[in-house]
Amino acid sequence: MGKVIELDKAVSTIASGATVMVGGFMGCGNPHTLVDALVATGTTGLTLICNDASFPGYGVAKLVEARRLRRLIASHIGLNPAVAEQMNAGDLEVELIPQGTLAERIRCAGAGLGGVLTPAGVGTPVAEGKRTVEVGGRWYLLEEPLRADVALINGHRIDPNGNVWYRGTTRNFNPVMATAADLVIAEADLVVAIGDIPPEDVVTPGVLVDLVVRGRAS
Amino acid sequence: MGKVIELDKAVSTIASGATVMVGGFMGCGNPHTLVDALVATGTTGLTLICNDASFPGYGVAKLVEARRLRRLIASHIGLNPAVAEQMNAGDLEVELIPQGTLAERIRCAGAGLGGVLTPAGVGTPVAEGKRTVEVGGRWYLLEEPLRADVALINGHRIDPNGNVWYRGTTRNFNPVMATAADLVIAEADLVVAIGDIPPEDVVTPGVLVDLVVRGRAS
Amino acid sequence: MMPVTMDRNLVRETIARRVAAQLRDGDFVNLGIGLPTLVPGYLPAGVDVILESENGIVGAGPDPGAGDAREARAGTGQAAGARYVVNAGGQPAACRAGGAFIDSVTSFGLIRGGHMDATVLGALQVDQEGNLANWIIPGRMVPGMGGAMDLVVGARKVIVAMEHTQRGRPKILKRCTLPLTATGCVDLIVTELGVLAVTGGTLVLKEINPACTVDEVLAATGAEVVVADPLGNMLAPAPAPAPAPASAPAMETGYRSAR
Amino acid sequence: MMPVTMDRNLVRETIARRVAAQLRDGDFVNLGIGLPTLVPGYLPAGVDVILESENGIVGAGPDPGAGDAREARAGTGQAAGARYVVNAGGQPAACRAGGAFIDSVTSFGLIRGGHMDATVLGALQVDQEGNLANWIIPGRMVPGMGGAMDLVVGARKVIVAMEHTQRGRPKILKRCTLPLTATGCVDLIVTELGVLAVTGGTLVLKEINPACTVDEVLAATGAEVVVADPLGNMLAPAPAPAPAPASAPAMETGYRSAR
Repeated sequence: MGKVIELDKAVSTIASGATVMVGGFMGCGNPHTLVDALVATGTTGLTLICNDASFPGYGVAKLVEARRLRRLIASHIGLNPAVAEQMNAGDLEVELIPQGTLAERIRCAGAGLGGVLTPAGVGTPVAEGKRTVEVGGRWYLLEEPLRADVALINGHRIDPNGNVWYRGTTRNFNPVMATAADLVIAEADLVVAIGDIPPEDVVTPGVLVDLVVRGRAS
Repeated sequence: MGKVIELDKAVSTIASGATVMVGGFMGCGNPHTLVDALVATGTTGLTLICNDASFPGYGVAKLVEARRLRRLIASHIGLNPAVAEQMNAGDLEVELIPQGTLAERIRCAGAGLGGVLTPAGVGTPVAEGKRTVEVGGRWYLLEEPLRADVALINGHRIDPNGNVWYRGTTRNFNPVMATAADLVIAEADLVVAIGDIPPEDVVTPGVLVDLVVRGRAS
Repeated sequence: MMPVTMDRNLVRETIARRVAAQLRDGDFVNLGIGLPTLVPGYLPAGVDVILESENGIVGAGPDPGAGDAREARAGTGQAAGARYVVNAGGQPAACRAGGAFIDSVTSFGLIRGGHMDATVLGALQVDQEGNLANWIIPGRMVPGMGGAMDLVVGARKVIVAMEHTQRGRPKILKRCTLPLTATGCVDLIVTELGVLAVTGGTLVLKEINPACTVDEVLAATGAEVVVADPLGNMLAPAPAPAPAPASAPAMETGYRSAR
Repeated sequence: MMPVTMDRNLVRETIARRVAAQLRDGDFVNLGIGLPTLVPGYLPAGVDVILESENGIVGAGPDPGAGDAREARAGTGQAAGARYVVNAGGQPAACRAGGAFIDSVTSFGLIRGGHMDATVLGALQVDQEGNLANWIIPGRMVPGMGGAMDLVVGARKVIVAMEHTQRGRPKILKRCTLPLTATGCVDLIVTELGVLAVTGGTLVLKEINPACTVDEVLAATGAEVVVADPLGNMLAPAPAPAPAPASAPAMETGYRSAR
């Protein structure tokens, strides 16, 4: 079945201390099966790059609650109290990035760009330590690429070549994260046959995906 | 019918001297009906931003042949001899941009970014007059946004809200150009009903499209 | 210092209703979580707006309710949530017919790129320069900025919708003391007491809630304020500027250029 | 100066066949127009590659021939072309089952982002530093660079496939004299006379066409060349490095990291 492999083999590729990107927004579009399996492996000291820390007990929140993270890079952490707790206790390092900047920084890494100039964050604490550049009379922050060892993404329909079609708002950060990691593991709600996704409707081309696992719905 | 208007009304919005972006790659995905109508209006002194000048007698080539252009910004002009002729005669100014850089510059304009750092063109004539920036030990060119007064795009299925679905390789520069002009006019091969394009399969959201015209296939 | 005693629900309704009157038919709008989400409920008859959820909906609608599209959030104690469609607060939502699902890169391209007519969001502090602080209280509350920093630099119009004071203390100041979300970004401030426009580094009180006096508004405001003459009634605002209907040929109405 | 007399078709076949031997099963590859498009015809048995057309195909295939998907190019004197699917030369093409159509932004993201295993393209000049010139002859030919500048900085391996000389004059030089496409980008040069690798600013002749001698190759080359010992036979090259099958679990084979 092409790139489709067993769940345990897939998550065993993730070493303690790795930087892991996980798609999703408040749990919607998290690859829940992969996250649960990753929690079960005991892998620790991870850096998680994700838009947010989800709600308690849901999706990537489980990685926080199981204390598997050394560092969290996100745009929002306010709906998961465990993050503030561990941060205040000095157990978890947190870097907050504006959501659009997070998306662009990941995109830069995936698209071979050295950085991007964004107006978001100019004149705020986000600008600290960053280069500012003027273009056309306006000032921008130079934001640099953000890359991971492994990306864990969730797609609704995935074929054995790794082509992905996303359902509803589960899309969010999944497509861009699939471009910016050394290893991309995609969790399919449904594994479909080659050709079932019309080539026009493929969102993430299979060349970006290394491994496919079956999610709960499969 | 929502944003759908008559062809002549649509092209009459384009003034002589305007900067016009046109989607397409060697004619495939040019909005042929709009281009023909634009040639017919007699509008002149245009700046055309398009990946290429197409083949003789096909698509945007007609704008060159009818001598409607003052300036052409493209990545490739080799398959339309009229361009070299007019360029050598001093009648047409040509700016050549690497294809990926052209896409990114248009994207910057559409996405509110001040510029992007690309490795393409470093150490070549393309770098002349541009700022270079080092990130992570590698040098990049700072490429700035590229915007137009009007974008003319071609979609296969378009609904009255302006949502667009592209067929085959007609997609190319059309989606990004739809983000980077003050006025976006989309030519539909087929005008379809609201809801006919599943929301997951919309490529260009209707909020980006101002006007829709029916193409020949409609 | 609260000049008038208003029921909390009336406060919120007053603000949401006035913001709604500011929107034009067909506007593409992002609403922050909390009070701004009430705005659609008060849109005038004949005015419909296209809502963005920055997590990936163009044309967002309310929760469709329990049904086939919903599944329980497996393994959590929470109420069942929509598995496939949520809004920017992570709550069940829908995409209206004629809308689109987009990814985060595209979403923030729309937001930063000047494609959004307005964003409506709450604030901790706003100042007379149009500076906004709404994402952090150091040492006390560090939720993160989410998409706020992008929204306020990218939307054509930034409308702050908030209660005028916080426990009796002004939230509209000469200069924000909290870390900023962005500088000089705010266009309009709508509170239960009035409507203030930021105009070249000056705050202008354009409308007032007739339930209070100008002096009461000024006393509840920590900034220098110019009072417009005539001063409007925020409960009966002048009609919003004429809409630019999407179907209007550009040569007739003049097309709106992106900022 | 041409050391061996070879039929033009044999020259092209020799080059294309040797490039084909360089590719691994499953490689994601972009082929420039002209000679490189011959490469798929010479892939060894059991080796299939995924072709990109930078105009928007992942998994490009040959022209499907006349049929429902084709329409005449209205209003032109040209032969009928595919209306909906063309390759990067603007010629009728197809997308193979399991492929995808993508837009230009996505396409060049794949190209620049290190996702492409190899790009094969022609050259006007290449030099011993790995510099490449293939897009302009000032005053004579200004076709434009198209996607070449992106391809050669982005692909993991850049293979130049060209005839060794141009009208008897070397195209492999100490230093390119034409405007560059990129600096230090070329990994491998395949001509009808041999295979040269660019290694730390030095050209190494790794394989030779047994139809000619080393002296003949060196005489046709305008650069300093180190001759490998042993010197391979380009008509019977060592097998390509073992493929990294997409389905292999990473912990067994070690996954390939992007550059």
